[in-house]
Amino acid sequence: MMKMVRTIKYESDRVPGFGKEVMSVPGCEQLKSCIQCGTCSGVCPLSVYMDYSPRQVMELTRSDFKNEVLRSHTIWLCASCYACTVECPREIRITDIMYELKQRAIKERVYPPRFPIPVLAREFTDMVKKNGRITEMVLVMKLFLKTSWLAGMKNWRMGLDLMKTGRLSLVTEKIKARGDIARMLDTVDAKKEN
Amino acid sequence: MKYSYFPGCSLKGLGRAYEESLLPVMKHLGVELQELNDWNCCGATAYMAVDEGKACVLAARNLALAEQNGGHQLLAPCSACYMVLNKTQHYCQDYPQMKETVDRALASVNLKYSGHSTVRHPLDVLINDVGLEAIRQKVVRPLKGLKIAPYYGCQIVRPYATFDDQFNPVTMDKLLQALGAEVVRYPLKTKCCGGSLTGTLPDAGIRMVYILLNEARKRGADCLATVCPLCQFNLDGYHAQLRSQYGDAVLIPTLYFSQLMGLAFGLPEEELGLKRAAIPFRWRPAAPVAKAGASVAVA
Amino acid sequence: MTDPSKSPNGGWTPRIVAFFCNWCTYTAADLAGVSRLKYSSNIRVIRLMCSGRVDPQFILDAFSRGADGVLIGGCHPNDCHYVEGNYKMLRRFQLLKRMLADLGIEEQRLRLEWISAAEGEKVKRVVNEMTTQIKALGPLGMPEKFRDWDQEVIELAHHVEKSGAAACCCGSAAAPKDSKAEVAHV
Amino acid sequence: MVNFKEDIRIGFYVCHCGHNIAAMVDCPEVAKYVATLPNVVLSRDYKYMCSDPGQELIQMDIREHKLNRVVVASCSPLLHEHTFRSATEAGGLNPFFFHMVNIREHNSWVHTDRKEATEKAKGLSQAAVMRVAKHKSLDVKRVPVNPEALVVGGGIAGITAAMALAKAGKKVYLVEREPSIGGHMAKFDKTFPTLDCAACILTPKMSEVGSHPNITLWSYSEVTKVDGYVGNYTVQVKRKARYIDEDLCTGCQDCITQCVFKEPKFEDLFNEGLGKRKPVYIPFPQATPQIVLIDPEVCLNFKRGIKPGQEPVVSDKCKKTCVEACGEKNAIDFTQKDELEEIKVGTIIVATGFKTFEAERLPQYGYGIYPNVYTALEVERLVNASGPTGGDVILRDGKEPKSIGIIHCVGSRDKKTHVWCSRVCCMYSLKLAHLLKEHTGAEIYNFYIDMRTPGKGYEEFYNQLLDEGNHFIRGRVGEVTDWAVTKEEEGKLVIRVEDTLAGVVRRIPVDMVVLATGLEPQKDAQDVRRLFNMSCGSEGFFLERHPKLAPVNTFNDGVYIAGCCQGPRDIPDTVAQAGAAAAEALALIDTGYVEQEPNTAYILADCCGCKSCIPLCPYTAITYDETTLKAVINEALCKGCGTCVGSCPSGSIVQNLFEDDEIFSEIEGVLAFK
Amino acid sequence: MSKPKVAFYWCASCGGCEETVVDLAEDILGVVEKVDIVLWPVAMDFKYKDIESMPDRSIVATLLNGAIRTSEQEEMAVLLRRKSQYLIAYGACAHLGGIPALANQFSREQILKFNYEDCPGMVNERKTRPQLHFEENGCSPHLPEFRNVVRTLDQVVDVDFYIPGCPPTPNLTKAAFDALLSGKLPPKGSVLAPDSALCDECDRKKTKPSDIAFLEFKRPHQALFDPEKCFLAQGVVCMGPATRSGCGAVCTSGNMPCTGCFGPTSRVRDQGAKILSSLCANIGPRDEEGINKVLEGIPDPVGTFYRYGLAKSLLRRKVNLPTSGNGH
Repeated sequence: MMKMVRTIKYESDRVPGFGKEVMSVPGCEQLKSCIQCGTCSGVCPLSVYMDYSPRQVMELTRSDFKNEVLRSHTIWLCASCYACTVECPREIRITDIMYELKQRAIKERVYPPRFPIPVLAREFTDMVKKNGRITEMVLVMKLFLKTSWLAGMKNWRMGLDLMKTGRLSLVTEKIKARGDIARMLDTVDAKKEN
Repeated sequence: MKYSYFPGCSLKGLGRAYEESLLPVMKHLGVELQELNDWNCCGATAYMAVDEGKACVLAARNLALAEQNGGHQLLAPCSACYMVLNKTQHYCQDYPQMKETVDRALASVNLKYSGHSTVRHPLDVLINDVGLEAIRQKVVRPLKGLKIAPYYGCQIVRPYATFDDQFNPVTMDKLLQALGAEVVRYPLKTKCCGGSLTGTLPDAGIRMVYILLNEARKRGADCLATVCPLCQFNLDGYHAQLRSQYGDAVLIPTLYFSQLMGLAFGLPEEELGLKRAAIPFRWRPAAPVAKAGASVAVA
Repeated sequence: MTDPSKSPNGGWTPRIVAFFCNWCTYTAADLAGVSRLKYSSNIRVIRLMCSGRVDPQFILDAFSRGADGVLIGGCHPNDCHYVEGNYKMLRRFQLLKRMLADLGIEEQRLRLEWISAAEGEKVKRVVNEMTTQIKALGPLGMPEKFRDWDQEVIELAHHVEKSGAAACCCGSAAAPKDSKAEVAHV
Repeated sequence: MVNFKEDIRIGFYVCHCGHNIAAMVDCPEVAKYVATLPNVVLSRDYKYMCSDPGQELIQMDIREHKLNRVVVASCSPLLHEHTFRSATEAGGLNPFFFHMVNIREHNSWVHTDRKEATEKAKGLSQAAVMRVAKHKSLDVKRVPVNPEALVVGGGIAGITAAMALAKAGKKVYLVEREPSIGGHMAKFDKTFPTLDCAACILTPKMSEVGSHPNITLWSYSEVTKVDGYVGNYTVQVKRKARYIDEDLCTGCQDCITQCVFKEPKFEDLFNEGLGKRKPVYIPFPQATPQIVLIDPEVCLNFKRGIKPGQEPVVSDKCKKTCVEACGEKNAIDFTQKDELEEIKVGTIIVATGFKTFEAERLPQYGYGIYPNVYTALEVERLVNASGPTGGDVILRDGKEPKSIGIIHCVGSRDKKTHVWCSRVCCMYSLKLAHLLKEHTGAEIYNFYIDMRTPGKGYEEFYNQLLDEGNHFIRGRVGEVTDWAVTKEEEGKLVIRVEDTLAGVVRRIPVDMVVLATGLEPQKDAQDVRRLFNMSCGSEGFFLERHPKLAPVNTFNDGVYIAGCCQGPRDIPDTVAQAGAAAAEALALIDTGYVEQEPNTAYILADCCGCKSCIPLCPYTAITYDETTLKAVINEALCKGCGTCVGSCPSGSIVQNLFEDDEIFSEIEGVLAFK
Repeated sequence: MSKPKVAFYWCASCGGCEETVVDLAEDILGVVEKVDIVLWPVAMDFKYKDIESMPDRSIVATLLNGAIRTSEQEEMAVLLRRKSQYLIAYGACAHLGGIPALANQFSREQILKFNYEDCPGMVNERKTRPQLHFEENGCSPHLPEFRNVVRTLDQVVDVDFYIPGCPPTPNLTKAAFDALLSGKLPPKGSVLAPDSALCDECDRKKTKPSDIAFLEFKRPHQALFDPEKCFLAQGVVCMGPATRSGCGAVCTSGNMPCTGCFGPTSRVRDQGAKILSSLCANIGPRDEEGINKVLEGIPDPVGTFYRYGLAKSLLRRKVNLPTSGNGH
C-alpha cells in the first residue's frame, strides 16, 4: 500500500524567524549568501544516507522550516568532517550550522527515543563535567546501556580485541581541578539564563 | 625545541599507542614535550553538538593553562583536539560574545586566556620546526619496500590548519618518503573515517571504513598511516563488522605515522605500541645500516 | 546653532575630519556611495589632490577646532597618481603620531589608510572602525578644553571688570556671559 | 591677491537628485540653514541641478542677484564639477568661483539616518560656503593633443580599436606582446551561438591590421614606460629579439622545414601544450605578421642553462640549416638584441585582455592529476581542425571518450577563488558540448550552478543543446576522483555531485572531464595599471571611470580600456567596447586640445630659498634660481599634487584651488556644524 | 610738550629681554633722550598703585616681555593694556610662550610636586607649598596664584605688535622704537621683523644641496659641525626654514642651528607642524621601519619643534592634562 504523506508546504508549516535566529549565531551568518549550488551535498561522505541533502537543510533552515530540519536525519549523520565547510564557494560554515541545529534538536528533544547520538553527546558532557576528562570505554559502555544492549553485544569481538591489546581500561580518568570545570560550565549556564 | 603537550583523552585510552610511539620519537629528535598540568577534555565534537560555548570554554582552559606555563606553543596530536583548540582560538578572535563567555568562565577559576598561544600538530612541528633533513638523518632502518597509503582524515586539515593543503595535504607523504617508504597515491586521504558514527550509526560508519580500506588495498598499500586516534580505531577495530556487513574483513593494518617513524629510527619495538593494534603489522624494516658519524640504536 | 558636539539624535558622537586624495580614496568613497554601502555618518571628507598635500597644520587645526579624529586616505604604496606623494605623507605621519602622543592625543585619533579607487568596502570598514574606536575613547573636545583652560583668564577679566575699572581689552579668550565664578587674590 | 574687501555674494543650491538625495537629506532644511550663513545672499533647493533648467537657474541668479560665488551641493565633483563650473562661467563668472559639495555619494547613499544625513549635509555645505569665499579667479590652460594613438594588446579588442582609428585617418601604433596578434580568439574553434569559425572571421581582420598604412604593428613587443599626460604621452616600447629581421623575412617558413630538429619536440603554447613545435616557429598558420621567430631557450645555436632575464649567448654548435634555407633573404640574425623604441602619442587604448583561471588551483577537480581532465581552452584546440590532433578528440591516454562531463564555474562564483561570474563560460560550455558531441557522439553532462544565457540568440542555443540530448545537471561538482565504488566506475573518472533539481546526490562515471575555467586578470595587470596610471578594481580588472557613463574611460585622461582587461565579456561586447574606446580617443584627437585644471602651485616672493621643496617634486618642476636665490616652479611641469605646498616650512608655496586658507576654511566649516 | 611715556615690564621671563634693552648700547641714550621711561622694574623702583594712578592710555607704548603664568602677571598685563596706547609683546615668551611654555607639557600639580618635593636637592620635609593666603604675626599676605597654563601675552590681552626673538636683537628693538617715534607703524598685529624665513639671511644656505634625503638626524651634542655647511645638510635639525628671519642669523653664524625663537612667518599657523612636515617629507627611506629609524634622531619632537612656540601652537598644551580648577 502507498502511504500518502502531504509534501506540499503551507505557510503554516513554517516557523517564522527560525532561519534568522540560526543565522544570528556566531559562525552561521554566511547562510544568508547560499546559492544552493549543492557542493556541500556533492562532497558530503554521509550524503549517501541522508533524507535531506545538506543543501536542502540549508535552504529549509533559511526558509524557516524548523520542524523539517530538526527532525531530519541529516543533522545527526553529519560526522563533522568539515569537507562541505572548506569547499563551499560562499564560505558558509555548514558543519557549524549542523552543530547549531543539533543543539536545537537536543534542547527541544526532537529525536527518536534511545537515539544513540544525543545520548552519546549527553553522556559525554556529563562525564566531562564530572571528571574533566573522558574515559572512552566507560563512555561506550554507558552508551550501549542507555540505547541498545543488543548493539553492545554485537561488538563482543571488538571488546575482546581491546582486551588483548591492552586498550580496554575501565579506570576512570579524573583531573584534579574538577571543581573548576564545574564552576566554569555553570558560569556559562548562568550567563545564558540572564 | 620545547612545546607544551596536550595528549587529550584518546591518547590515554584507545589511542595510547599514539602517545607511546610519539613520545620516544619526539625525544629521539630532540623535541622536548612538557605535558600540560591537569589538562581537561578539549571539548571535542560531542560537546560541540550540545553546547558550542561550553566546548570553547573547556578548550580555552587548556589554552589558558598553556599560557600560564609560559609555553605559547601547544602540541595537540589528536585531530579532534587540534581542531577544537584551533576553533576556540578563531571563535574568540572573531566573535566578541564568545570571547566574553570564555573570559567570564575562565575568570571564575582565576584563569586568563590572552589569545597568544598557537596550537600545533606534530606533523606541522616535524615538517616545519624539526625539518625533513633532520628526520632523514635519524633514519637507520629505512622502510624500503613498504607501500603506505597516507591517510590524514578530516579535522587535521579542515577547517583551520594552515600548515598543509585542505584538499591535497602532503606533509605526511613527505615524511613517510623521508623514512624510505613508498607512498601510494591515495585520493581518499582526507575523506572522513566515519568518526563516532561507527559507534552510533554503524551502517553509515562501517561503509566509510570499508571504502577507505578497500581502496588502500586496491592501490597495493601494505598499510595505512594515520595521524588521529579515532581514525586509527575506526580503520583497525571493525574487521568483524566489516566481515558481517560486506563479507570482507579487509585485514590491512593501520599505524600511526609516529610508529612508522620509530621503526625507521630503530627505536625498541616494544616502545612503539605496535601490539596495540587489532590487525597486526608484521612487516619489519631490514637490519640497521651503519651511517658514518651517526650512532645506531639497535633494538 | 546647535551644539556641534551633540549628535542630532542626542548624545555625543565623534566627529572625524578626513583628507582624501582625489584619485584613490575620494574615488573609493564615491564607489562606496555608488555601491550604497552604509557607514557611520561621523566623517566629513575634504578632498585634496594628493595625500602629499596634507599639511600637518590641517590635522592640528582640525583637532583644535573640535575634530575627535582625523583620517587621511591616500593611494597604496607605488600607486600614487603623483608618483610618491603618499610616501611623503607616510613619513610625516610617522613622526606626527608620535608627537601627538607626546601631546596627549591617542594614537587611534589619527589614522592613515591606503585605499585604492576600488576599495569602497575599505572606506566603509575604516570609517566604521574608526568611529567605534573613537567612541570608545570619548570626545577629544579641544574647543571645550580651550574654554576650560582659559576659564582662569575669563574669571580674571570678569574680576577686573567688576572691580570698577574701565573696560579692559581682552585677548583671544572671550568671557562667556554666564560666568559667575569669582576669585579673590593678591 | 584676492581683494578681501570685495563684497562676497554667494549663491547656494542644494540638489534633490530626484529621491537620490532628497530621500535621506532634508534639502529645504539645508537650504534654510545655509541662508543664515555670512555672505550667502541666496539659497535654493532644486530637484535636478544638473538639468538644463537647473543650470539656467544658476546663470540667471548670477545676473539677477549679482552673485560672485556659487556653491552646489549635489553629487560627486568627479561627476558634475565640470557641468557646474561651465554654468557658472555661462553666468558670467570665472568658473573657479564655484565649489561643489558631495552630499550624494558621500552622504545620502551611504547613511541611513535622515536626521544625521541632513546635519552632515549642512556641515559640508557650510564648509563649502566658507571655502568659496576665499576662491580666486583662475585661468584654464589649453594644451594641444598629439593626433597619433597607441593601442596596447592585439586581441580582438585591440584589433577592432586600431582599425577604427586607422580608418578615421589616424596614425596608430599597435603593440602586442606575443609574436602574433589574434589573442585568445585566435585559439577558439567556433564562436557561440552562431558557430562561426573563429579563424574565418578573425583572420581577415588580422591581415587588414597587418597591412593598413596607418597602422604600425609591433608584435613581440611590450610597453615599458609611459611618461607625459593626456594629449602628450611619450611611450617606450621594448621590441623583443625574434632573431629574425622582420623586414627581410617573407614568411616562407623554409627555415622551419629545414631546422635540424626533424620533428617538433617543444611545448607549443598556442596549442595549450597539447602539441609540439620546433625552436624556429610561427605560432599558428594564420599568424600576423607572417614572420617566424626563434626560441633561444631551446634553439641549439644558443647556450643552455641561461637564467631567465639574462641575455642569450650564441653557442655556434648548430649546423644552422635554417640560415642555409633562408639563403639570400638572410633574415636570420642570431645576434639580434631587444631594442627600445620611443614614440609620442596623444591617446592610449589599453586592451590587454585576460587570462584563464589555473585549474590546478582546485585539486578536487583533478586537473594535472588525472590526464583526462582538460581545461576548456585545451578542448578548443583539441576540436580545432588545425589543432594538435587535427580536430580528432583523442584523449591523453589515446582513447576516444564515450562520456564527457563539463564542469561550469571553475574558478568563478567562488569566494575562495574568484567571486565574479565570468560571463562566457555557460555559453562556451554549451558550444563545447555541441562540438564534442558532434566530434565524438559521446554522452555529455553539463554541471552548472545557474545557466546564464543573456544575449542575442543565446537562450535559443541552449534550447538547441537540450534538443541534441545533452544532459544538464544543476549542481556544482564536489569532486572528480578515480576511485570506484561500483563496477561501472572502474577505470573511469567519477564525478560526485548533487543533482539539486532532482534532490539526489549522484556519482557519474565519465571518460573525460572538461573544466570551464573562468576569466581572471592578466598576471601582470598590476604592473600594466601602474604603467598607464590606471586603477584596478578589487578583483584586479582595470577600473573604468564610471560603470555606466564612462565605461571605457579610466581615471587617467587620454587612456581608455577595452575588452576583457576591464572585466569578463564575450566577443560581441568586446568588439562594441573597443569601438567605444576608439570613439573616445577620436573625440579627443579631433578636439585638438585638452584643458588643464589650474591647480598648479607657485612660489611667493617671501620664499627664503631653503630648497626643502626641490627634491619633493616628482616632475622636477621646482628649481632653484641662482640669481634670486629662491625656488621657482615651472607651471608647465607642475601637475598640482600640492606636496611641496604641504611641506614648505615657511608657507611660501601656494596651490591654486587648494590654498591653505581655502582648506582651513573648509576644516572650520565642517567642524562648525555637526 | 612732554616726552612720550614708555614702559618696560617683565612677566615669566629670564631677564634676557631686559638685557637687550641695555644691549642697545649707545643707542639707548638716543632712546632715553626721546622718551620718558615711566616703568622699568629691572632698573627702577615702583609700586602698583603708581601705575594704577596713571590715566588710562597715558603710556604710549609698553614693551612687555615674558610669558604669563601667574595671576599677578595677568593683572599687570591687563593694567598695562589699559594704561598703554600700544602694547607690544617683546621677545619670544610674550610672543609665543617661549621656554616657559614648555611647561605646558605638564600639569600644575606635576610641576609643583617636582619643584617642592621631588626635585633633587629639595629639602622640604613638611612638603610645604606656596599658599595664596596665610596669616603670620597678624599679617595676612597674599601670593599670586600659579596658573594651570602658560600663556602668550595675546592670549590674555589684546596685543598691538610683536617683537620676536629670544631675545630680540638690538637692531629690531631700535627699529621698533624708530617706527613708534616716527609713527610709521605697520598694520596692527604685525610682527616687527621680516616675513621670510631665516635661510634668507643665513650664509650657509649656499651650501645646502637641493636633493637632501635625510638618512639620520643628529642632535647638536652628537657631532662637531662644519662651520660653513648648512646644518640640515649635516643632518642636524635646524629650524631656520620654518623660522622668521630678522635676527641676522646670529646662531648659525655662531655655529649653532636655529632653534626657532622668532616664530613662524605670517603664512604659517603652527611652526612645529611645518618644520615637521618639511623635514619628514625629505626623509630618505620609504618603508615604515626605515623611516622610523631615521626619526629616532628626533627623540623629543615637541621640545625640538616647539621650543619657543608651544603656547602659541594650534594645540597650545598637552591636551590630556587636568583642566580647570584652581585646586588639585
